[in-house]
Amino acid sequence: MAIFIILGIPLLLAIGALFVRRERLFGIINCFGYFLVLCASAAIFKETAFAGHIKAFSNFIYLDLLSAVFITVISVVAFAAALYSIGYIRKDIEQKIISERKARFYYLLFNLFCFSMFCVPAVNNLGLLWVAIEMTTLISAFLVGFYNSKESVEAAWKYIIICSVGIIFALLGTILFSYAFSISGLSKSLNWSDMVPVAHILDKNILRIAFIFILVGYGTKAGLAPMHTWLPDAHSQAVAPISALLSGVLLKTAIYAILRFGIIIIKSGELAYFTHLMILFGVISLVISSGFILVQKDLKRLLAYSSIEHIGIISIGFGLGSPLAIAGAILHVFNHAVAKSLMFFGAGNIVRVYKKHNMNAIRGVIKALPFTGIMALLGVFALTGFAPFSIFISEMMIIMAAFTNGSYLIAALLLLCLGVIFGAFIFHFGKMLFGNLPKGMTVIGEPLSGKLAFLFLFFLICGVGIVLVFKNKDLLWLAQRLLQG
Amino acid sequence: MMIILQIILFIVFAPLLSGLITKIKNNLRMRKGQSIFQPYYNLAKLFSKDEVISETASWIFRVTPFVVLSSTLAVAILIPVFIFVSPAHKIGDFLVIVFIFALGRFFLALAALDTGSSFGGMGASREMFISSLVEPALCMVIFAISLQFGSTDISAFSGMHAITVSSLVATLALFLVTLAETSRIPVDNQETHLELTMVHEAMVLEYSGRPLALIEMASYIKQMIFFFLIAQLIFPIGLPTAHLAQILPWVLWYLVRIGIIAIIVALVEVIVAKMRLFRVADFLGFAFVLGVIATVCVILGV
Amino acid sequence: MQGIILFALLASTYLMVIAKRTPALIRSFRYQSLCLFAITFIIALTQREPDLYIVAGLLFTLKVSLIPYLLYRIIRKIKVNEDLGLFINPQLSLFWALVFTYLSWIFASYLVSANNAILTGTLAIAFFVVLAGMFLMIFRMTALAQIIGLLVMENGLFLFASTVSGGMPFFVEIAIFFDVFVSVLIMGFFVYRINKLFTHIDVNKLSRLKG
Amino acid sequence: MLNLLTKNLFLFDPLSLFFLAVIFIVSLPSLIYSLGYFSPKANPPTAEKGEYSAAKIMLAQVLLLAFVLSMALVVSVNNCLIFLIFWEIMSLVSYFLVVFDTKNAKSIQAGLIYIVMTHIGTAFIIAAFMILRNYAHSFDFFAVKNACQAMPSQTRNIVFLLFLIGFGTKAGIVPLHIWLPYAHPQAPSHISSIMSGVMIKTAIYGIIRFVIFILGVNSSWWGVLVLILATISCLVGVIYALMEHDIKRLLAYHSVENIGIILLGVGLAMFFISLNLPYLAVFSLIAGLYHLINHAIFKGLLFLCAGSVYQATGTRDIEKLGGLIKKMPQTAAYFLLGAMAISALPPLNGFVSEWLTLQAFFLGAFNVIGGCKLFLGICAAMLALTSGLAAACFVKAFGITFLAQPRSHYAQNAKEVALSMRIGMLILAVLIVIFGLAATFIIKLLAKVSGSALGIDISSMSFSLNNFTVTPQIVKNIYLSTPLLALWLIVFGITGFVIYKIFGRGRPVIYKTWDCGYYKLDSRNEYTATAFSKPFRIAFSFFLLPYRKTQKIRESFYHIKSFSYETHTTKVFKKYIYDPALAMVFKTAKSMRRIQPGSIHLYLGYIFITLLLLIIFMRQF
Repeated sequence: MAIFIILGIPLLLAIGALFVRRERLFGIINCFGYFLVLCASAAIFKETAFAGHIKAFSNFIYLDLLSAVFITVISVVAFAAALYSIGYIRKDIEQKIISERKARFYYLLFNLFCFSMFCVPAVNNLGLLWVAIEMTTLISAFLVGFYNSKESVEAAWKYIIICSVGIIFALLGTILFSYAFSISGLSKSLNWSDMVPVAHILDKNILRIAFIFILVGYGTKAGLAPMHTWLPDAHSQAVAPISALLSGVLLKTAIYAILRFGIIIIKSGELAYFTHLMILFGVISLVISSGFILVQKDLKRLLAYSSIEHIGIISIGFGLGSPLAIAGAILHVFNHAVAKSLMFFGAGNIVRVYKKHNMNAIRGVIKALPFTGIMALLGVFALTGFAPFSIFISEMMIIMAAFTNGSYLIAALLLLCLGVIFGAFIFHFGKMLFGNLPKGMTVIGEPLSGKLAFLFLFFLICGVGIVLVFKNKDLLWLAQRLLQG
Repeated sequence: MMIILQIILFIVFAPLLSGLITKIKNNLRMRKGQSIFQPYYNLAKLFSKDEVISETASWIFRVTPFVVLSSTLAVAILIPVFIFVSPAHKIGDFLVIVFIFALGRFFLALAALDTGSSFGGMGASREMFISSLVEPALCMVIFAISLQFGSTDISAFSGMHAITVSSLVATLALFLVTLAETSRIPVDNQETHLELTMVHEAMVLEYSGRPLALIEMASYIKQMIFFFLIAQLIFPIGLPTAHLAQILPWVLWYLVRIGIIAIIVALVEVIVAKMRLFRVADFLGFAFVLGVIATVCVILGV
Repeated sequence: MQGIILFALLASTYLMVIAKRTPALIRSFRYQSLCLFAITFIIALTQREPDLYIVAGLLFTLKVSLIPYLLYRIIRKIKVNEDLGLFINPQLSLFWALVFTYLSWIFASYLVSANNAILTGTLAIAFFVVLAGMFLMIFRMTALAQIIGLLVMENGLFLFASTVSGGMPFFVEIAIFFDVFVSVLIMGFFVYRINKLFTHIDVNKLSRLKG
Repeated sequence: MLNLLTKNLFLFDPLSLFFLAVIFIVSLPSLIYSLGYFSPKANPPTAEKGEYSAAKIMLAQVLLLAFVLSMALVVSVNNCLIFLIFWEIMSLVSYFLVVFDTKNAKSIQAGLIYIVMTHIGTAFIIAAFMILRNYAHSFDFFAVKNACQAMPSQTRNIVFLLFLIGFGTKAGIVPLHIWLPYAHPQAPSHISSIMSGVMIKTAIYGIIRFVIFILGVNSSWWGVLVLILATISCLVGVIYALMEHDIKRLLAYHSVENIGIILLGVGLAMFFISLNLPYLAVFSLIAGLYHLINHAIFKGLLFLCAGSVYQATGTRDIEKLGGLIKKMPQTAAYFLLGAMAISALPPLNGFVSEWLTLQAFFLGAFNVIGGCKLFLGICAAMLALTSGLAAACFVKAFGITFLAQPRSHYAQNAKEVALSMRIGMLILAVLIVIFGLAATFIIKLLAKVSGSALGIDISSMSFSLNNFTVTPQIVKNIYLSTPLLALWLIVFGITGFVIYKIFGRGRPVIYKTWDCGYYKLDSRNEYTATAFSKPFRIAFSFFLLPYRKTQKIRESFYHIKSFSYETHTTKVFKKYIYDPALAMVFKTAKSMRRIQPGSIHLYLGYIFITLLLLIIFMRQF
């Protein structure tokens, strides 16, 4: 049972982090652990793709294709982050930014965080789903406030408060779902697998209200505008590998939660309702984020806003609802996770060397950090949806779907915002990456582990992009199976 | 054979034309004036003198006279003079003539810049300015004419044809273009070497001796060609068959026609004053508009 | 019986809304939790479900005794002035509270079929409590006020759950309790830090990160 | 339903083959040229040593190859999506090549403008493809082509406009041309020659392939619109070029002009198809394609020459140059040839294609009725004006750069460039002559291309009488024979020379230029490029809006110590279209930024309000 590996290894590592004294060694162990997780998740993906859903622990754990996809995404990014952490944390220690103890604390939190995120797609019970997501918030709050500076603590506070509030609404929504379930005269249960089959007989009005709460609640966690406000603060202050996890994966888990409830809504014959809400929030996020990206000064905030943008695209994709769009959206979840992690790693290295977030003060990265610089340059194009990178394909699918649905306005808006964002990104990064070195700056070598992490992600970016052009048939097949549950 | 004859014709009569114009102008100005054959004397004198070449000049400067001459002669053989079709009509049509003249002008301007004297540069600049404004007007005229005769072939309108409003207007436009192309008042003034006014003369200022003679010759021929075109438009006559007996009187009549044009040009030169350079734009703009009007007339069929 | 308790709960919530100083807020929060405990206990008695007893017990230990104690401790530890820092003065707050009550009544009556008055009332109050908590979080400046607001919302939610669907499945209930407790701890921890770094807990002044 | 790919991924019909030919004809000389251009020792005098390290040169060559390859693939794929992908790759690689000189802030900015404009254009193309896909349910060219027959004309018009904007951006049609004068000069010169010679042609390929071949012209206003835009592009391009003194920017503006001329041919073809005049359509498309390949050749050559000049002197400002014809005679000769070709002087290739284009206008005018005649006539006249101005511009470019005395130390100590570079230029120079003289053969070939592009059977049409004379229509006995013309020119030239020799006695006297007795005539007395272009600046002042900055520093009222005088022209499109639009976007973004002032209470408020609004308007969803 691969799922035990996936849930177990992070816990074991977490315990290990308390006891293993030498962080350098532990970093490598950690990395291997996540490699195992990666393999396991691949196995699960395969299994669910063909065998349908898996149940375990007397319905505690329920895995279908959807959860398998998210588990895969999480494990990929987690592996990359673990790989990157080795070099990153060591440098932190060398530069006396953090102590050895704190490094171990970091690894402890890292693993707990990953564990909680793995829980989200694994559990069957919607209440537990809620608990898992709240857990992610609580744990990552520490990682956001890790450096214990004024900014980071402020960010952590905002993060924890806003997300808790949001999540409480989510719980309210969950309760309403169970209420709708109970008044339809069925036995009391919060299991998703029990709810879906009977979705059509549930009370529509309650479901509608419930879904609003769900959307606002988990939407807060997912960073859908206008509930996104915590996101740039948290992402810009967190430790670089964690920023990658936050915006690469954490947001997606929230999206996953929304989808779980969304499926129930769809099954109860309220497709249009689901569609409209998702598209509405997607569009708002897209527009707002593009505005912020244009006039952003802080490097990591820029990336954070781009996460909001991509979440917007994803929710538009799911909102459009046609198999093509779903495929695109799922693909986009993966692609964005990969590309964004790459960018955050790059940002991490840049910020470490230049000691500042302000993009106007950063020049000549390609000279200072040749490898990171090149990777960041390519990453920018990947992130802004330039061929031949994978995001291009997924965005193309979503736009295609928008056109096929005849919703030309949305398609036009997508193209417009993507254009604006692209321009902004090239504008910012062009100034940063190129140009001459600032005075007193020397060329610095980069740790091997970091480079490996970059290469791993970059390989995925290109590989997926190219493969999917040829494999799209299967992809569509997956997409159609996806929302069956 | 025809080609040789035709070239000889041009070489023989072109200077005379210019001399004629000068003579008439002088007489109209109540002067005695030089003899009609003065241009020949000038050419002879220039041929006998030896040349001075600027030390800054390059091979462009040396090669230009021949390019200018050859381009002009190339046009000369495209004009049907003796028989209905021009001797070398397979080479090209009306439009080609424009391009060939451009070739000569291009090199002349380069040569002017080559010596590094500011007169040359000035002349080149002005010449290119005027010529580039001439282009659209000339093209419009050609358009109107070829629209009327259904072809851009020069021979097409060399035959007998009725004088319509359109051809009149076209002729007027062509006349204005000719004034500009042959550096006549009001666009340019051949008689002065005042740096404020001269254009063509400024370009050839550095030339002396035989090269100058060649360039002068070329410009005489060019002028004759343009007069011929006007003449064809305004005084259409039937063309003879290849019998020499018929050809000779025809050639005579042909020269007379061109003479008339020359007289008109001389008159214009006397009555009109030279324009400022930047007024030339308006002048040629007017020519362009005339071309458009001619086209409209053709379309309306008047 | 239930009605009276519900009314008490409502009253305690109103008290929170008009409270000016932190200790008062915590006190009335304690009352509220007490009412909640009472209701759960009654349900437990009537339905004879062992889970519900445990839930009630947890409710008492955590919400009534432990968490308020922690909060008091925080106040004592960090010697900031106990003023809550109101954006809206008590009178206006009271007015808003009334408006919210009305809104939640409408909402509740929309949810349940009309004939069941008691359920509607409970729902209305539960929802009102959630709104009140939200209100506290938005219109009170200090960090503590926000923690309490969160807890209030949570209380409302609990009431909501226990009324509409007879509470959640047991283990979920436990997990949620645990979660809330941890979150309070963590928030308290952060309050300490804020106080350490900024020498105040007025979160409205935390505006270094913008745009 | 999501079959992105199709069985046959590539399509090698005459059109594709033609464009492949264009690509390789220009790319190979540039490759040869690059060997010398990138040799580490041969740096521009101004650039500090080691500007091109070995690794960087390697990178450049790899990018160059990738660039050529991507272009080749763009013109040869058979699937819209794949086309799009290679299109993007092409843009990406060319962007990297534009910003290749990463230290230079200018090139970064140029790259920014370039890539952003391109991306916007691509967005339009994407939209068009997607609309087409809705009808075809496939990306295969022929499937789309078949689907287009059943498409409502309204949709067709929209798609056409999308394509026009999309590809127009890449081609640099006015007013979408602004990236061109920034991007082309910044790249290394052989790259500029490929970009300007070939890359923008892929956009023309796009227009021919997707608008004419696939979409099919169904209403005559398409052609008219293209003609108008093309005419404007011609004039604007050449007028800006006249004002330009950076030699590479000058050439870039000429690319705008020439794209205009090419589009005149294409637009005419579209116009004639819609009027159902197949012969003329084929003929004018021939003219367009002919000018396309010609422009590729001579613009490539000119950019290479400019590169040589830059490498030899270290400046691109022609005001600082002069007298190079003595320092680097071969480069000068090649540049002269290119200049002659681009100013359409007989008997070179530029002349042939412009003559064909004009002829297409005239023949068209014979066949259409009423106002169309006049419209075509005026377009033709504007083309004539363009070629006249182009000639003027290149008299300036060549005269100021290569003739007279050096104007600065840059030009003083220039050397002839490396052999490989000269070879690269030589090849193109030879091609110019060949394409001029062998017109008829080439037209025969192009007839096939345009016939297949237009889907017209050309077997019944004749384009040449005998092997040396082009005859569009025998009935109208219109002829053009460049070899004959060349022959006669040479004959007469020799005659002139013979006469010159016969009368000649003694060698010519070499002496100073006449200096009106002011015996210190030096380069400061020479006519400058600014002065040369002054008449044009004044004549077109209504469009150029010239303004001057003068500054006097005077010791006393009577004595002025120094006096500085600058004259500039206003870039109308940038000032009145692009800058305001950009400013507006940024303004909105800035104002949007205010919604996030950092107050957590406000943020909570957002959540609360969103919730309330959603619940209130729940029925609307």
